[in-house]
Amino acid sequence: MIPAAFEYIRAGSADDAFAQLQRLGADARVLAGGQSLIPAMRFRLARPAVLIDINAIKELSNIGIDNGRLTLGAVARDCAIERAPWIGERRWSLLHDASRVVADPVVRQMGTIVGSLCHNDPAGDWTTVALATRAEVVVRGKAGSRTVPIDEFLVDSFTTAVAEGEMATAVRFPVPGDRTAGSYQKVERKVGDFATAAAAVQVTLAEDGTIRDAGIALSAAGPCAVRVSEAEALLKGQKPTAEVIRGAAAAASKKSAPQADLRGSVAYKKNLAGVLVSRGLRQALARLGVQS
Amino acid sequence: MRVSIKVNGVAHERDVEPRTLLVYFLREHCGLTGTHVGCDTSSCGCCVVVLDGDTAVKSCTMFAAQADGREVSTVEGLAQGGALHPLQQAFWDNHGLQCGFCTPGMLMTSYALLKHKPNPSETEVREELAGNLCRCTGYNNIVKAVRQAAETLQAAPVQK
Amino acid sequence: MNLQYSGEEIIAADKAAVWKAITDPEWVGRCIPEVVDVTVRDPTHFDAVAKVGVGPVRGNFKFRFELVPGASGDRMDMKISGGGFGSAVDLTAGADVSDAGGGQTKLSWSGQAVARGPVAAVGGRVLDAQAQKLISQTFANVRERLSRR
Amino acid sequence: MSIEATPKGSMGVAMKRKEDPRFLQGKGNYVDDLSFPGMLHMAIVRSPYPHAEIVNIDGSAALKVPGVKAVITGKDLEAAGLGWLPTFHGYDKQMVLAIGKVLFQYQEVAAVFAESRAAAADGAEAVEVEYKPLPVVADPFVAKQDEVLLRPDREAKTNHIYHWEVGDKDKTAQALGAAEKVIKQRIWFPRCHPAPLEPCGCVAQFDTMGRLTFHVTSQAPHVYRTAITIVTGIPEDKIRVISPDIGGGFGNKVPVYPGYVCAIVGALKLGRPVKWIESRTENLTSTGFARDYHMDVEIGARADGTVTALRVSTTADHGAFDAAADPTKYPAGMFGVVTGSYTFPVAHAEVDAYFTNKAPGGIAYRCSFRVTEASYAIERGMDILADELGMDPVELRRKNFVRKDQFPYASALGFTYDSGDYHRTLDVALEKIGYQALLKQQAEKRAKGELMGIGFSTFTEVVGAGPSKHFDILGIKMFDSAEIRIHPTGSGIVRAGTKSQGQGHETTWAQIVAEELGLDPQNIMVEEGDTDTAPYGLGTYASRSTPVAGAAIAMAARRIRERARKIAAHLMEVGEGDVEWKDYKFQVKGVPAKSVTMKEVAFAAYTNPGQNEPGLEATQYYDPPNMTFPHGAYVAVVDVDRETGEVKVRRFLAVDDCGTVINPLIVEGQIHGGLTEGFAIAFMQEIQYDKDGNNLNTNFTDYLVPTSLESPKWETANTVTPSPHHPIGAKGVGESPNVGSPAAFVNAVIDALSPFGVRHIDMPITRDKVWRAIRDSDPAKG
Repeated sequence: MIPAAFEYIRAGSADDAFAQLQRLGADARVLAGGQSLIPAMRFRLARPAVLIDINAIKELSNIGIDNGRLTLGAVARDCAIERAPWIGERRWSLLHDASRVVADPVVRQMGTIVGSLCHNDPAGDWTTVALATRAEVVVRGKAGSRTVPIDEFLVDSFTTAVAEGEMATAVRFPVPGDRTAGSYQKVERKVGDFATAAAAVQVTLAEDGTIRDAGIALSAAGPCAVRVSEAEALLKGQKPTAEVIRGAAAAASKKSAPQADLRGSVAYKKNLAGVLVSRGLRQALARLGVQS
Repeated sequence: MRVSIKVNGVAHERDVEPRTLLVYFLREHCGLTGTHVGCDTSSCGCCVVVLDGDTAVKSCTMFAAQADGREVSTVEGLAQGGALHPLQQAFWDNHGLQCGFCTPGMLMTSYALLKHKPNPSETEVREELAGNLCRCTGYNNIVKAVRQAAETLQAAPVQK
Repeated sequence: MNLQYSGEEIIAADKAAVWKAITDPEWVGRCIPEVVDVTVRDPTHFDAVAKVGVGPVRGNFKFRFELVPGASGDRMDMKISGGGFGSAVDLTAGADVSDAGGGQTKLSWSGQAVARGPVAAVGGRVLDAQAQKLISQTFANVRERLSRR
Repeated sequence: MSIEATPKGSMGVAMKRKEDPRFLQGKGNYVDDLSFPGMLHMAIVRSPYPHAEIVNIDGSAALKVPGVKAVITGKDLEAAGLGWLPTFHGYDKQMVLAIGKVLFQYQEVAAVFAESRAAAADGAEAVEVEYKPLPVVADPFVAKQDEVLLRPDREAKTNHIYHWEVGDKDKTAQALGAAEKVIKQRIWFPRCHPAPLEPCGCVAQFDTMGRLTFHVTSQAPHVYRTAITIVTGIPEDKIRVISPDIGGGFGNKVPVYPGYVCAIVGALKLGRPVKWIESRTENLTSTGFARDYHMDVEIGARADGTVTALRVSTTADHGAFDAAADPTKYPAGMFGVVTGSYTFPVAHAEVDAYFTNKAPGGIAYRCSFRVTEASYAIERGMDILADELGMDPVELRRKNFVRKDQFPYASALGFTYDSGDYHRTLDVALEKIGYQALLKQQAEKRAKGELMGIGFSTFTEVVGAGPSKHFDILGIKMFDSAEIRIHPTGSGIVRAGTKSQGQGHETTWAQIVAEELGLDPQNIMVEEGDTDTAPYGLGTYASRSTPVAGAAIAMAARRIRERARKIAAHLMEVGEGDVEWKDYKFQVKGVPAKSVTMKEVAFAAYTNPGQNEPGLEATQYYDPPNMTFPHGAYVAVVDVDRETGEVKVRRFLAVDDCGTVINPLIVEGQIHGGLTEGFAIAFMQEIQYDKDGNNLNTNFTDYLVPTSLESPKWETANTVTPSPHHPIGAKGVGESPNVGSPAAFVNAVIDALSPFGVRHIDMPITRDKVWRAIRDSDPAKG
């Protein structure tokens, strides 16, 4: 299947890309990894008049940790996380888990984290991880760059805070403390499928072994990734007991509002939300040496 | 638009429509038909080629324009001086192919895999090949073949 | 796939004014969100080209509209068909027009979208968002433009 | 564990495949790899509506698209007398391009010809078609009501296509009535699709003499040539069909598709070569699907488990046209093998087929004409019976197996099973899988509330269609053929009417010839798929290559041996009667020292034949006296996650008996592949339609093919019971694993769920279905 014709522009720098976007407005689409956009174009669901290719922009492929933030540029690939030297540290276990189940291993060579956030598929993986880790997205607009908390960034299915003529240039994850671990639990029909349901979990323990902080989010549980604030509140300050975990799981199951589709019924997906949050919490805690 | 892509070490400069997918550039503009098209959704991996020496990509989900000025390796470039690449030899020895349609993609994904993980476990091979579909072999023999090739390459690395 | 929507609009204009407006194809055409062009074919039929932009689905799409005014003047039905890329999208929308008192008029509308072909298979969820936007925004714009007067 | 054979000469040798080097180097020659000067590309406009009247087709905008040369519609074809094409078993015909109305979603409506792939796609998008939707029938049980007539073009004003039955209806009813135990279960084998990785496609071109060369992804090139003549009237001598390398077929590349006819018409009309390569979506939505059989299975038995009767009543959904590629006299194919491996004294099977607004087909997906459906029905049925009798499913099977000494065995539904040793094959399976240990482990796990299941399938297949007194396609008897030429220096070429799609014929055919003639298989070239050079054959599907063409090849080789014997006698200056073929050479009886090799004889055949006819060639057409009946015993071990419904296949052992093994490497590869397809069918594959007739599984994101990660690691073993009537005793193996495995997977899952009293779940067994089965089960249990 062949896409509709379009004009191709290879941007040399972030400034260049942004200038082109400003000039072309709604007719243009930014091409990063293209792993969602190009198939959509082959089916002619997407037919942008102009593609602005940002893949060659070095400054946007950076991955770096500076003042308490892990920053990933707009063309940092999924596989780069999987291969990062620090990824083995338990504080990054949520990102590490997710980086191994996004799409398939070959698609991950091209696919980008920021691109997947901007696509904002209801069953996406990175959007869910970004919620649990309280990430923020750097968006470049007329008034310069601004930082948008992920909860505000994800507006609706396939809709984000990136307005026409704007572009997301990076995502920032707070560097967790060393008493932090996470887990990404995904049920998929096969490798390469979107989640039937998935749960991103990250917990930080206090000195006294109570949960200082928790991030809990669900995929395929609403118009876009869902934060289970009820579960987060429930966990905060508690000793990680089986009962607390059950409570968090129940909250997740209650919060989940999935669509029935070929991947499963509403009842099944709501059940999964609870099961996966509970498994995620247990694995995260196990990684912190706590058996629950 | 004009694009110049180095394929298996040879520069190919062509005028193409921006919408030309890399796989069709290789097949129809360079005459390298070893890279196949098996789906429209980036699912099957029949079209996998290696970009800049160590990155396996699905060439049906990339425009030729994106590869302008870069190096692409295809299945046609694996054998050197008439000698099969250890991966090709191992697929042959272990009956790792039947209809042959997925084989080029399988070989190129495996090629990139061994650049990153020279000695993968059976599970790692199964994980890393999960972006390539095969309808004929049931994968057992493909996994065997990749591990045999890994051993051969570690014993006597191929220059390239 | 088969999707259903419904809603209600209170318009600061009397029923006669509302009825006059929503039976005018040109006028209704201009209420379609992101409309680029309206071509009236006859008093009850018009084509509209609208800009669609949800997620990956972007571009100008052509829709054919048919207005089916109820004889009694308090029901308006609308048939909308669009398509392209070997797909078909059929939308139907209907509104009960009633006096809401105080010179205001109530539009209680409901609509459904049926999509067929690749667009449903591949873009189902995207389409849902788009169809909902098309129908609900159209009625919202009806209120907007009439209330502004 | 692997497939074992006793190598002897070239037979039973695990020879590496001769065809591999070209595939490994990207030098395979698939149809989309072909390019000819001036070649045009074709794209097809398809209907988004499952059932609609075509009000108008406007191609004017398409013709304005740069590069677009022509647009053709059903009206154009009808005017040229090419509106319809016959379906293979002759019960129906199919529209080439929609005429008047469309009958299924994605049906072919118009064809666009253009200078490039892209221009063709642009043109197809620009064709404007106005439809008037009609009421949709997406369910065969609704079609039965005949409230909406889908095919007014047919004489019979009904959606019912045919009724087919076999066996003794009354005796079966009596036996079921008298049985101490009767089980009844509705079992659905869902609609699935072979989905070979290479989609279908063709290139049609006419030379200046008006001769058509048609490259096409065909499993049966000769039948295509004849079919093209029937449809177009082009004389058969003016048609050359070439099947190049094929990227998997699995039955999908047996039927002739509308796109092929359009490409030929375009090439004729425009005087240029035309290429058509379908997309994955087109492949999944419009080309031959498989199964869609709703089977009501009843088994009668005595309290001790001895089976006394079997009745199966099936409702078949054939879609908009009856395009099932079954032999003429067998609209339900070999479904009569539904009595399986068991001694049913009486049985009755009937199939009623209906039209619906779904894609046409009913082809055999890696299966010998409906054998997969039959095998699944009986193997599920036996497990349900065992469960209701409280018997071990293994014991129930063993008790009712056809015994070794009963072969040849006449089944209640009319087949004569050639040979088998079911007890032995099962014993090998039980021993290798460690059944007793597994039962013990299962008991321990159940005590802990863990769900583990063990599932069996001890199937019998019927392949190698088939004897000409019974089997034909379009009237052509289902024989096959071989032609062998031995060159002066002792190398040779064999040509056959079959066409490999990955089965490895270039290797196995050479091995057969080499074995029969004492030559080196490396120097026996194999050529298939070109109707100008290969003898007429019915092609490769239904596991018929080895049973039919393989036999023809062996017999052709033996004819050559007989001619060679005369020359050998001349060379050794003895009477022909004194010459014997021993240790791969000709010897003077009793004088082993005095011998000549086939190489020497071959040279003499061209240089010094004496009084004998020069040269060394033979052609053989083989009409099999009977089908062959491969069998196997499969065991699946699964673990079920009760919270997510996830099923993990921990182990799977396949013990196959395909008779004589020609090449164990290839046989094992075939089994691995077939098991993986069976696994996919059991757990993930279905072509679903919603009630409005929309196809919901139109590409690989929703029609799922398992990856290396989901696919189990297969264990294989085999027993060897040669076929008594096949010249080399081979039975065919390609389809056994796909025919036998689905029941083993499902039986294992149901066994795992037995604590919850779950009796049956229809495939594909998704996590959601498993989870709901547990949720909805009797709370007292589990």
